[in-house]
Amino acid sequence: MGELLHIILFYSFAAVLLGAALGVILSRNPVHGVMFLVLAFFQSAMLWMLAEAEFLAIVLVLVYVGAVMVLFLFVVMMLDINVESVRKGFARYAPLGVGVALLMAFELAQLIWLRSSGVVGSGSFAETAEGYSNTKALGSVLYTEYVYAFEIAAVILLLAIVAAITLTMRKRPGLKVQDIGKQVSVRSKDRLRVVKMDAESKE
Amino acid sequence: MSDDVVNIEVDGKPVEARKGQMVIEVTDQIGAYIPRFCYHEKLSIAANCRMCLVEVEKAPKPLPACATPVGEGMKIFTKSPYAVAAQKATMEFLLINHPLDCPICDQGGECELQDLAMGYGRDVSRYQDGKRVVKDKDIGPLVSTDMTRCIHCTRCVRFGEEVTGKQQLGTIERGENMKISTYVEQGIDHELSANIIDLCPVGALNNKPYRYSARAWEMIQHETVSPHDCVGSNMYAHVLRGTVKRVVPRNNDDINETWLSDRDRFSYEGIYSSDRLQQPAVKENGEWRSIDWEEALGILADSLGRADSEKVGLLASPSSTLEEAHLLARLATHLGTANLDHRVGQRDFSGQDADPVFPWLGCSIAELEEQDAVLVAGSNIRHEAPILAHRLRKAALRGASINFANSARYEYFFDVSDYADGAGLVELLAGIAVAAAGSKKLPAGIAALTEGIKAGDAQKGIAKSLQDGTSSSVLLGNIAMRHRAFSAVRDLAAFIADATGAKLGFVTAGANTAGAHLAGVLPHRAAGGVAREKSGLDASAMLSAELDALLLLNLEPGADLPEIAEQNFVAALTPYDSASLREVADLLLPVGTFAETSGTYVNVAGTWQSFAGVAKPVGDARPAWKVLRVLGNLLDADGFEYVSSEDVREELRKQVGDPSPSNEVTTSMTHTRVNGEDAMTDEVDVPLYAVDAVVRRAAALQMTPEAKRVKSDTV
Amino acid sequence: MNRLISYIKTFSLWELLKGLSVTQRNFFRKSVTLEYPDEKTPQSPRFRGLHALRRYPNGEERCIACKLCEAVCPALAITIESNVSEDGTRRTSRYDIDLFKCIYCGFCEEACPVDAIVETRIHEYHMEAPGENIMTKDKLLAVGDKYDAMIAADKAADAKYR
Amino acid sequence: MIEIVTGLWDALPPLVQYLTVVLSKILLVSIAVILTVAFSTYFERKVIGSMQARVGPNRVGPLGLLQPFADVIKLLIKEVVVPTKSNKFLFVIAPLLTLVPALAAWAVIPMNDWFVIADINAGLLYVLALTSLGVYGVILAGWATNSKYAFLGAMRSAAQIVAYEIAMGFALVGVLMAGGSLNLGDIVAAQSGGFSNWFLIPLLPLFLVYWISGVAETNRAPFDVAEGESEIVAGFHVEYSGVAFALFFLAEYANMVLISGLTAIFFLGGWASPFEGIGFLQQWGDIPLIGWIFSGGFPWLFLKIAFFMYTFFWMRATFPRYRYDQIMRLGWKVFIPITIIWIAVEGVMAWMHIGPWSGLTI
Repeated sequence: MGELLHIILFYSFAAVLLGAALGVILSRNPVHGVMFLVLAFFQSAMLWMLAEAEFLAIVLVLVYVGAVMVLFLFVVMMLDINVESVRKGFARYAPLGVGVALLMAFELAQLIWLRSSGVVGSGSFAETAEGYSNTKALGSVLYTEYVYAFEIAAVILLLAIVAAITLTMRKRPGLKVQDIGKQVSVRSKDRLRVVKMDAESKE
Repeated sequence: MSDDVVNIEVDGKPVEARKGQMVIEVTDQIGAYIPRFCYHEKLSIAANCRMCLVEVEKAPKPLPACATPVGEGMKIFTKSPYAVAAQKATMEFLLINHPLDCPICDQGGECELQDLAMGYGRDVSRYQDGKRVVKDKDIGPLVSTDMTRCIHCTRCVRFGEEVTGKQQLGTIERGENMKISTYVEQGIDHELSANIIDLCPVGALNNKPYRYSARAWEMIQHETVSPHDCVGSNMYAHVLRGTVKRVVPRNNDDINETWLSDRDRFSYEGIYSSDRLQQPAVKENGEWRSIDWEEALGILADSLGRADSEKVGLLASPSSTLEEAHLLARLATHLGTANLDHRVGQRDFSGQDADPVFPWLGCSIAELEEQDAVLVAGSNIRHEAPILAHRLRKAALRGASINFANSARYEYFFDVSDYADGAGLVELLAGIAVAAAGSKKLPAGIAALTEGIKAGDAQKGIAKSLQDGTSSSVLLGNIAMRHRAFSAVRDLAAFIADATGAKLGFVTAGANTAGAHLAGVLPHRAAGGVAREKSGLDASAMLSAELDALLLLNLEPGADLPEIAEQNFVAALTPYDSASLREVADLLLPVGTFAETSGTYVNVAGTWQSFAGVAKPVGDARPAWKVLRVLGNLLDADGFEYVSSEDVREELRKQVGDPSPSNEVTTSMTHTRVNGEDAMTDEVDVPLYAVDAVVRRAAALQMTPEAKRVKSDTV
Repeated sequence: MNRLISYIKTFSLWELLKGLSVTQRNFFRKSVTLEYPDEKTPQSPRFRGLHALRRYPNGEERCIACKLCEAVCPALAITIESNVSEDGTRRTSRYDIDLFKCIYCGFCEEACPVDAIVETRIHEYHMEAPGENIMTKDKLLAVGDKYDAMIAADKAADAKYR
Repeated sequence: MIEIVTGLWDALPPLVQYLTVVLSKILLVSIAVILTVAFSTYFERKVIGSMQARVGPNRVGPLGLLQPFADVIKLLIKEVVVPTKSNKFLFVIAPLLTLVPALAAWAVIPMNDWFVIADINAGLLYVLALTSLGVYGVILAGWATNSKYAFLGAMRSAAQIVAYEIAMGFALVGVLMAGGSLNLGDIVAAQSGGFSNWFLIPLLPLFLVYWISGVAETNRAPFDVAEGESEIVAGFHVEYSGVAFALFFLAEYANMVLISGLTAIFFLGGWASPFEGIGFLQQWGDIPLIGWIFSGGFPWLFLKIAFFMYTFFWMRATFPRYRYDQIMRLGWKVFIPITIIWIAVEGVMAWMHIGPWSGLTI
């Protein structure tokens, strides 16, 4: 029963995923393309969810859908890409695209063949114990076995952020910047000085 | 430095003045304004308002600037506290009896007293007693009176004495009881009388037809030109929401100075007559039916296009604008006809080939008053052109000898040197010709006319004064032009002018006779006076001929035209609907009056004066030049693509250039005795207030004593 | 020291809390709202509402068609046509006020030399059809006749301040 | 009678039973949320009215209580105008994309110790993921409208949401470090034991950052530059009307309620009673009707949500709108550093076994 539901869900998610992936490359409107990509990410997350990798699934949504694709969407909307001119090169690049697609199809076929021939792994997931959290499992692996790789990756990303900011930061001379703290903490006596003067004398 | 110049000082500034000038003239020249009520530059000096008091150094009292001649070393203070105190005191006295009815006074907003009271009046009067009340006079349908408002400046009285020569208003009683009045209860009766409206500095004398219908500040002032006589007086139309509310003179020293004849001033009422044709109408089987413009123009174009080109007639009023005349002439050319005329009153066309290019006054209008001797022949000039009559009067007052040769006697308010009357015009002129020729032999052309004629005393006097004057003129008026033997009259006058060294001049009918001549609305001449290869039918021939199609422009059968023979098709472009038109015409197209169209009038001195449409057309009326333009388009005539009336005018301007006015009559005609046609009773003098359709419908003008006299005569 | 205090204030969001306290105090204040159709604000006798044309006690129209109101009207809302009446006096043949153009400034009332045009205290009026915004002479006189007592009382109350 | 019903229930297949239970829970929560939203609008107007010495809605029903329904009916019967040159499909779908995440996030919110639709381990991550999705509706609405005002509003709003999401995420890292779990129920449980155990006190800076970021995330005053009626008319939903506009409205208030609820759960002990842990009061927990005051339960969560909603309105009535560059400055240059510093402080304290994190196990 549960197995059947599982299979139905898997195939329906997979079908939508494929449809969405096709939509990405076939849609004329780049914004529609991005939205199809978002849908594809969702379906992938669903597939991971079915595979009980809920941490990865949610992080996929959080990072890719919630952040990366938003920025993509930004760029696409701002650039206002002219679809017709972009599609001009379609025929020229078609052979290369077909080649890559054939290569990937071949690899997939090979993988399926390998699976069915029982050379690597088994076809089903191991049942997990009650109370098992794959978040916890991932964390414990990341911070013990792969801690150096993880930290190095983090440092490299930090470096990338700093580099990106340094490259794009422009120091414009003569720029007037407001210091809100100063403005808030200003007192009347800082701005106005009452000077005592003698009344005009007649000489 | 000559003796004529005196040095004075005005408000501390040194000024040079001519000797004998009054202080106020000098201050006006340098722009130092002195308040005044009774002083007017066209009138004599009365010095009775005392408003122009100024301080003069060493004078014991403030002196009236209008009556104080300048003297060497005079120091004048126009705005010193002393002068201003004097002016304020005068103003306080003036305001004692002046009512505070500015809100209902038509002068409110353009009142000299109101303006000066702002500067020199007190907020609150100190005067406690009862104010003076003066009973209003009924002085006719043109001028309303509110005599309580009068401040006794006597401008109106002096105007009557000095300008019209017919003193009808005067002051009666003295002091507190002084009032302006007619001596005998009567309406004022002169063709320039309404100028007292402009002269009156307060609201005592006002425009009666305009009474209470608008305020000075809300009207828009448009420049326009009078359409009723050959002078082309300059005037302003005051327009409120597209409706002409009144007309006032526009100062032009070359033409009308500051005056305007009553006819020009009040004719605007005719624009809003109930007779106005609101919509095009067509007669079908004896029944009139209102139609729209598209259909009407279609019918007209169809009829004109279908008619035999020899049997098309186009007849325009001499008051049609230059643009209308030009378009009409072009239309005639397109239709292949020369049956085209504007001389609707003329009866004798036999000598038309010898006519000048356009009838000219012989000099400019302003020069007229500088003539030493003038003979006015065949003209009731006070009625034909009141402004010219005024110029002649000025000349007479200067000492010129002004003479008349006319079958009938007309009244003039100055000393007429000689008045030849009591016979036919040909006979009268023949006598003068004989006197002018003296011992010399008369030319063959007119010899037969003078046969057996002896010059009377008056005729001799006229001839002598013309010969004696260093500059003299012979003017032929409308009566002469409408004479049955006009060519004979013209040739006689030409001979007299020639023999006495005078200039020959014409006083023409309508506002644009000169323009119509230039545009070629003539059967024998095209634009610019170029002779046509084949002459067409003239105005009177057209009316009696049997035509396929006749087009009337601004003409009213029965009034402007004598009877029209039965025609196949008559179309009329007319502002007015009338029974006589309905009887004659088959198609009526409403066109705008002078106030509703833009255009140009060429006056008798050859001055081109253009004006814009000032008022909204009544009903469906359209400017006639636009109607003719569209008609040209419908007839597929070339070059009828004008956008504005300026385009039309400029095209004609290029064609005719600037023809130098000349009245040289070159005739080879021989006149035989014309006594049979020279009957006194046959002469046509169009009454003052019946010259054109607009004037005939101006209600106030028709109620004047002059108009009533004409009516009682005809009844 | 000042610097320290200002730091503390910044991080404790002192200014924001002060602002919040102001609104919170007002939260407990009684509301000042007037519930319009049930309650109304008191009106001054000078209130400038719907216009009216007045008459003299003998029934004669006050308006003498001097057109000063038309001239002074900054919104060009007044249109007057005048003529000589049957008894020879100056009267309006048309007196229209476009209530849509009118800005109720009261200048017409001030300009009037005979106190003919007045602005009444009536302000609760409405139009249902196009064209009803034009107050014709008849309508204005009708308003004047109907509310004559009120107008007279208002003018009397205001007279000593003019 | 009861037996018949339970008998019928047992006769159903387990999948149907399961779906029935889940669906009815979803329905219950959705209706509750939507009703809350409806009355939030009423309370907002009343609260702000009071603060401005006005009355607020008082015409529809007693005290104006039916005002929300009047508004809903009005919006439902209004025409949805779709601009001519807009992208029709995205224009229509955008309000749904805004509303769905706002409602879906409620799936993991525990109402009390036993009522939650989906008790999943990664609940906190799930909430983060869903709140980050709301931005799509805004961007698409702005872009699909094909109006420069809407587009500018969408851009502002999206940049703002993305900026504050980071600060919010970091603030929650502190919470999950303190709670030691990603499960919201566990986080509330970690705060049990009375007022002093609530994360509010040790995590005060994070609480402030989270709350203010929450206000910014929902585009509410003083961070409502996305609407900015003075310069861009009404921002991304300028061309929306009728039901479509109502959905945006619903989503905005649902998000407000959600943020209030999450704040209550993360920092104020969720449904826990502040009186827990005071010994002599514990026994009163069994008193019917008012027992929850001492032992905790859904009413406490509701009260806390109500307090935060009130604070939303309060802030709207008090603060003027931020300038856009100041908003971005606050998000990137103030809040993110604060959260990072506090996480570091927390980590160090946990490592040295100091404070409330001393029990934290890795």
